Amino acid sequence: MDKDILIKVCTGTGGVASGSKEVLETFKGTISSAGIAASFSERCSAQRVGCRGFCAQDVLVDVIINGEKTTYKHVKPDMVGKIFTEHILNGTPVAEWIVDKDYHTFHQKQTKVVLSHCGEIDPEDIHAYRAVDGYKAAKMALTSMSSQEIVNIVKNSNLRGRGGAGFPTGLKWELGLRIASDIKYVICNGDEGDPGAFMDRSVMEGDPHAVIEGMIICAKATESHHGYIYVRAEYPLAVKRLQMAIEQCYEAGFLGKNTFGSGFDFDLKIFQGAGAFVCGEATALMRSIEGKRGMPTPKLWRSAEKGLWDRPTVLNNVETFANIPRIILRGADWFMRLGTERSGGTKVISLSGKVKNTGLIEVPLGVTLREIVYEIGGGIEGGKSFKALQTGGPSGGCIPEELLDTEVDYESLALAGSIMGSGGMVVLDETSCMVNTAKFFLEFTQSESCGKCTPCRIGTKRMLEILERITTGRGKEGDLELLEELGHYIRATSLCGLGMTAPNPVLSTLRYFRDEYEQHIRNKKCPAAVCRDLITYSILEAVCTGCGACKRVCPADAIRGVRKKPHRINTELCVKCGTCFDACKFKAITKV
Amino acid sequence: MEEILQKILGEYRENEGNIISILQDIEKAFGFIPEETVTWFSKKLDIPASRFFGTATFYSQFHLKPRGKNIITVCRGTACHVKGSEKLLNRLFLELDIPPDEETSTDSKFTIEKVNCIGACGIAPVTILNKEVLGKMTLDNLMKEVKKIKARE
Amino acid sequence: MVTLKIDGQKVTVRKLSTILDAVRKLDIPIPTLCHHPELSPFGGCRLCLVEINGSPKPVASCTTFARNGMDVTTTSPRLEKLRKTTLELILSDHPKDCMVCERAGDCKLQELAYFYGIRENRFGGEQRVYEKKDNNPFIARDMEKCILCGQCVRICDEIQGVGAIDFAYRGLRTKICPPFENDLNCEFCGQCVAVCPTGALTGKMWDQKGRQNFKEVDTVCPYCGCGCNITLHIWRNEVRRVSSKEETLNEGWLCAKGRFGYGFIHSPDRLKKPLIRTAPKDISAFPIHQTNPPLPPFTKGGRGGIHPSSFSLHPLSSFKEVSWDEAFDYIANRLKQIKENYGPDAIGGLSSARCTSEENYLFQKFFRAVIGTNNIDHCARY
Amino acid sequence: MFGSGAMTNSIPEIENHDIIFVIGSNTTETHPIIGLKMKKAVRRGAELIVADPRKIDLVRFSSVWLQQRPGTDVALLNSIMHVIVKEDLIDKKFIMERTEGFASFKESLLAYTPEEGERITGVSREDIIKAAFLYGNAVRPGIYYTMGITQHTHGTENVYAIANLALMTGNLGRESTGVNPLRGQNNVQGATDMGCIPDFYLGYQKVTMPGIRQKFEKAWGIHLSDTPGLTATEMTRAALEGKIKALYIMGENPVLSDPDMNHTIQALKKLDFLVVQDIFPTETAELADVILPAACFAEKDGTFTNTARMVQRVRKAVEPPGDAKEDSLIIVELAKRFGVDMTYDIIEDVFREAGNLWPALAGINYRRIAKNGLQWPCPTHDHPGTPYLFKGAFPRGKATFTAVQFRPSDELPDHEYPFLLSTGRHLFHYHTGSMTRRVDPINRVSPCAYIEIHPEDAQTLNVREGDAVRVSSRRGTIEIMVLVSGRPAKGVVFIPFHYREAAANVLTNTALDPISKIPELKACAVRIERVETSPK
Repeated sequence: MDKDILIKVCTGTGGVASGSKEVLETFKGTISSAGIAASFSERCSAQRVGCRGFCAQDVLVDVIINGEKTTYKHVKPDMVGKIFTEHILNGTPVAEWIVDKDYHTFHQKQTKVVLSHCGEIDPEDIHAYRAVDGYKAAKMALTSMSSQEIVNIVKNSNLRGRGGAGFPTGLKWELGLRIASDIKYVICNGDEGDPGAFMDRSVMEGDPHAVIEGMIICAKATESHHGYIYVRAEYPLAVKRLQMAIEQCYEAGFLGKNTFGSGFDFDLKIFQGAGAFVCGEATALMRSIEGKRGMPTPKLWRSAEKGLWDRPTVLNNVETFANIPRIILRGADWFMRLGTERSGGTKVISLSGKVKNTGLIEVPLGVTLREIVYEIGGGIEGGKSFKALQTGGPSGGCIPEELLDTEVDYESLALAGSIMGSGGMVVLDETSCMVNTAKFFLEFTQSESCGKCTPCRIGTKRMLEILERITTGRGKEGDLELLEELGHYIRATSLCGLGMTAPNPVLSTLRYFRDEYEQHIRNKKCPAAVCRDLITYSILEAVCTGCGACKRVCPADAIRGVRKKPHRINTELCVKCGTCFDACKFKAITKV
Repeated sequence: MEEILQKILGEYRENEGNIISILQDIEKAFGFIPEETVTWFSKKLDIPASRFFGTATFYSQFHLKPRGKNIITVCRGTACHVKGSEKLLNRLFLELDIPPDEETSTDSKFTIEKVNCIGACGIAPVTILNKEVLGKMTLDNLMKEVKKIKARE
Repeated sequence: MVTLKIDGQKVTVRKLSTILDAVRKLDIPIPTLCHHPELSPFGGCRLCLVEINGSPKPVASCTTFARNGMDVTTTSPRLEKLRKTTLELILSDHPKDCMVCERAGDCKLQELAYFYGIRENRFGGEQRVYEKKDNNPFIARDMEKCILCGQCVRICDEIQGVGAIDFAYRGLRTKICPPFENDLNCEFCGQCVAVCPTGALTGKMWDQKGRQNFKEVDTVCPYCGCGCNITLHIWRNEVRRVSSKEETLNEGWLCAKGRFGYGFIHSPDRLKKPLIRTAPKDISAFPIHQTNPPLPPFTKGGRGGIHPSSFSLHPLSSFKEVSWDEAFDYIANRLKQIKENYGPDAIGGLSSARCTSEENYLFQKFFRAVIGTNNIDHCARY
Repeated sequence: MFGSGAMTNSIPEIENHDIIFVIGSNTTETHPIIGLKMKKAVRRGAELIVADPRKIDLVRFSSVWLQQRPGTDVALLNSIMHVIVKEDLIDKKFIMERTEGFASFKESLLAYTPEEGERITGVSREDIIKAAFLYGNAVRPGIYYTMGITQHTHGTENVYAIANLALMTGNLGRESTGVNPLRGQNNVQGATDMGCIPDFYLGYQKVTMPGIRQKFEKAWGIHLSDTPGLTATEMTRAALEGKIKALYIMGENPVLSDPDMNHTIQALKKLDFLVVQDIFPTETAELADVILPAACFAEKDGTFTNTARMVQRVRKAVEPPGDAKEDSLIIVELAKRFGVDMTYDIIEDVFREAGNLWPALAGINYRRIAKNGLQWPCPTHDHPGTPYLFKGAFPRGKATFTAVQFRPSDELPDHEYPFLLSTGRHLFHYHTGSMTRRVDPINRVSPCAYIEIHPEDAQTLNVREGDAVRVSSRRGTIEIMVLVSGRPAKGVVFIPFHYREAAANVLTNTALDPISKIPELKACAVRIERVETSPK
């Protein structure tokens, strides 16, 4: 047989959780097992690749024969044998397991820059990265460019910080370059704490070398010789892959003394976070690296002046750094043209929630939210109707249907009452209660508040208590006004970004879904039937077959009825757990 | 114990570590942060014990009490929340007989933890059973897994 | 130097001064709860917010550098509203027991609540409940009253260099405590008590010893040679508390002895009458441990010095109380006799480094001029 | 030497030093607030050199810690100075203009190479050199010392060595630059200033100096003795020898504070007549023939002079208990019985009288020090006081270098008494404890005596923390609880002397410095044995 065969198995966190390690091992085992010619196995290899984004259909496997790619979804180890014999040996793909249209539309609308290597190359192998022009940019920057030249390119590219606030990266670097100090630091913020966001994780797991290369270039641009990558503790795989990548770089002479033979020294270390959302805030992150409580410190100085250990520090997030090598290689113009007038490039977004195609996507800045939800995301799951798009995590807000044509960029999203944030987007449908959603986010920020300043420590707690009141039917007139007042107060007075943005989910839902709040307060009803205390379960006598399934599962013994006759729920006893609702096969149970 | 601590101290000195890395090593070695270890390091390093305590209680990774043999982590990220992770959590607390306001079962066999999004939103809701990440978890499957562990015990 | 405008007044301050420094220089009152001029900036209470012309959000004046040409407003309806909300929030998690609080009348939070007229609170809700009491002998720590201004933490770390306490936990559960919430075990300088703006930290010694009608007397600490200035709080001929003012030599800082060591003044052991020996010295001589003694069980602290029970408990056993006249006559006669028999240089005087300079002057004058000897010394050498 | 025994700088100046050299002073415990200012200086960028046989708290804040063997300070300082000369860090202009005797003094340092210093003191040569560079290059350095320097048989030499160090680098007579002995008691400075020393009238006016006695005779209207008196330690000895027959002790407790307690008690017992005037029935009072109840600091008006020469007001706040009287009234009353009238209207009159006899106080009155104190010299009513001494000149014209050679302590560890004992104070108690040990909460945190022993020594002795040991010297024995601590060096132990029930001064040596007559309380040899009965 005269074929070049390559099998790529996704091994991101999502893939691994779906069993990709076993799938990969099975492929490897099959290839090397007896009965297959040695010459064949030389040209047939199975390799791990990073996350390609479409985690909903994991384990995804590419089978590439002579450059022709076929992708399988939901692959399990026991499917490997069939794929191997039918497709690889006999050349007939297993049609029923091949990905469908969704997979392709999911990818069509995307422009992959940062994610271009994810799902394509082996993240644990520096050679794989070098084979796709890896470390070319760093070598160029170190051996043939001045710091100012690099800064200029980054400035011209219009790249803005992908961590959330969107500060122009070039300006930050220029400031870092200009401040003289014998010790300076470059920090990569990999403390991706927003629930519902996993862009940085995917990049760190899928293309760790790109991040390191971006940092090396930044080190040169700002003349720093020490770097840290701060990775949150919840990302063990990212830590492992970065660690491997750093070791490979030291071996290759890309890190350490005299990098790339240029005479420039740069040391890079990983610092593992210990589980605190607020450490995503720059000053808190630096306190954390210093070994302290991650409490934000007042910004008397800019980080570029006095950051880590009071030394000048340039801090960018993972995605920002991953963009850098591409900008250096392909030029500022190319990058700038990708985006909008005010912000260049693409944005990686993690799309999740009640949407068909969940996963990681990358779009040029300027696409509309509608395109993301309906084209890339493939619309709402289960034929339900769209209610809101939550962007920016706990610091962001909810955008309603009528604003779906908003373009994705820093300013437009802010105008819509939300933020770009790090790029998490969660789709909410008719079954999501907006008050509950706001409460969820506030619960999160409240529990993650560092406790230092009054508005965040006590203010968010009081807001949360009001929301709890509302969702349990104890809301009263004036609550909404009080919520709004507190929200604006906290926004105006908090010490750090976490506190200032904490009220956003509440304020934005109040802005677009005020009626839903009012229903909770005035009618004691939750329109989405989510808030437990406000719903009543009852059995439709006409539909009930009297099968008794609900009665058996009820933990409170609240359902009575004779077999084959309609059952009844005793609302006094009902604890509103919803178990019967899920158990009924005839949709005879309603919740209102 | 002294030996383990000495080893951690050696690594700390070698890698210019800090309080957090020491605590991470202690947590790894003991499963929680025993008070004696903090006192020991505080004396050795001339760092007030209050710093260790303040730091240990700030980060969710550190625990002041010994934890159960099996650790079940439920992701409480947005996507998982939307896909019903709260139900999983409530059921676990009920099933494993964990006292209110605690996270470890009375027989010290199970500890339930919440985590703020492990970034596997594509396969929500996610749980981690003794370090193994399991996606698209349902109540039934979770109970099956718990039963498996219980049987092993 | 930096020149800026505050509430329309021009002020010039040194470079790297904060807006608050400039505001204080103009003596404009701005409420603060977490700021202390000797400590690193904190920015936690958010009461010192000011508006800067051209900046959309108010900023905390304690953590913003003054810059040339800034136009700062320290008070406006919006700012006052924000401050009032902050106070309401703090008070919503603060016990309302001012009636019995040690610091009532001397509490910064109470004073601000008074100025802002906070009668009732729009915010109810959960309050911290801390039951555990701290059994250290000096400092009462009522953490429910703590507003987490962090001054005690910073003073302990930055001024005292001890770090006995730190912030622990986070969010609403944030609490300032010793490691593992044990009892406080430190140098007990009480600096934290001095800076605490509320009733969270107080001296156990002056607990329920009165809040009003104190006479305050400024004097100097009687212990070491630093000469710290202290203020005695007197209530009916009794020293009930010691404090120190900020504008003193010692900047208000004291040590455990200076701040808490005044109990001896009213000790029942104090000598109250002149005493003249009645028994021969040998009888009252206390047991001094010689070498190779029989060994009684080892008790508290040690042996071989002076047995603790020997004298202070029975001071009168070998002495009788006499009147001053009797004592003076007796001393004068005996000294005169010895002077006559052996000459003035057979008499010596040991003066005291604990007494005032005036008394020392009189004492040496007494020896030199009255007794007629230069045999006068004091403990400068120990 | 260059002047009188007082701090040359003021307390607020401490925070502006760039180098602080602390030798023989556990500042944070014995002078907590001065310690605080040192820490503040460090926070503001100053570097701290600590020379102390124990790892005292200040070591945490130091750039270099010189752990010299007790009693080897001269060798340490000389070798530091050796390096300073060698590296040419001396201030030639200052030496030429304001000092004399440098050439011969320089010769005397030749032998003290860092290697020799290391051999004698146990401090590594690198650290000696480091300290020399730090101090030698400093712009505003301050030296601080206490009894760790002076309570040795060679205490005077120690002080000379410190003076030499400051002189050769020209580090005197400027703001935040100088030599600062820290005085241990609230008014030890005042008592000394006021002439409560056998060879000086107030203001350091020598008893034997022609004209001085006549001045005082005129002022006091009485004939005065022209022989210098005995120091306290000499008086004890003289009492034992029967030469002193009567002692009048005002507010002191020599039984606990003086070396060799047995010796002190014997001496006091031998007296024909002992008057003790105090606020408490002290251990010394127990041996008295008459005990007079005095008033404490809160019960009288007057002034204290702190260690930085600052005269500050003491105010009466409460009435003394019972029949207790202010010490001044007692003295005046007693003088009356001798037919001498020392009465005054208000206590300030006494201060004024002192001011008339000593110009340095002439400019101070109670009104001027109502709020803040003034530092002498303050000769006129418009003089602002003198924060730092020796600006431009020394009182004796030129300061003299005094070459000193290392001389071991009087009693060194040997086979029989293998440990070196040092004594001192700790933070919570004060001196003989007559006050602090009557403050209940203080007693609760610091209830009992202890001996600090290095962990390795503890292992050799087979004792653990809390065990009882018997500590003996050639003079006596005490039993005391063990505190295993990394603070002392191996072979060195420390006992605080506050505790009457295990009085450190049972053990200490009465050997005196021949010039200052200060006893060697900081070094004596002891033996330690485990006591089998365990403490409860």
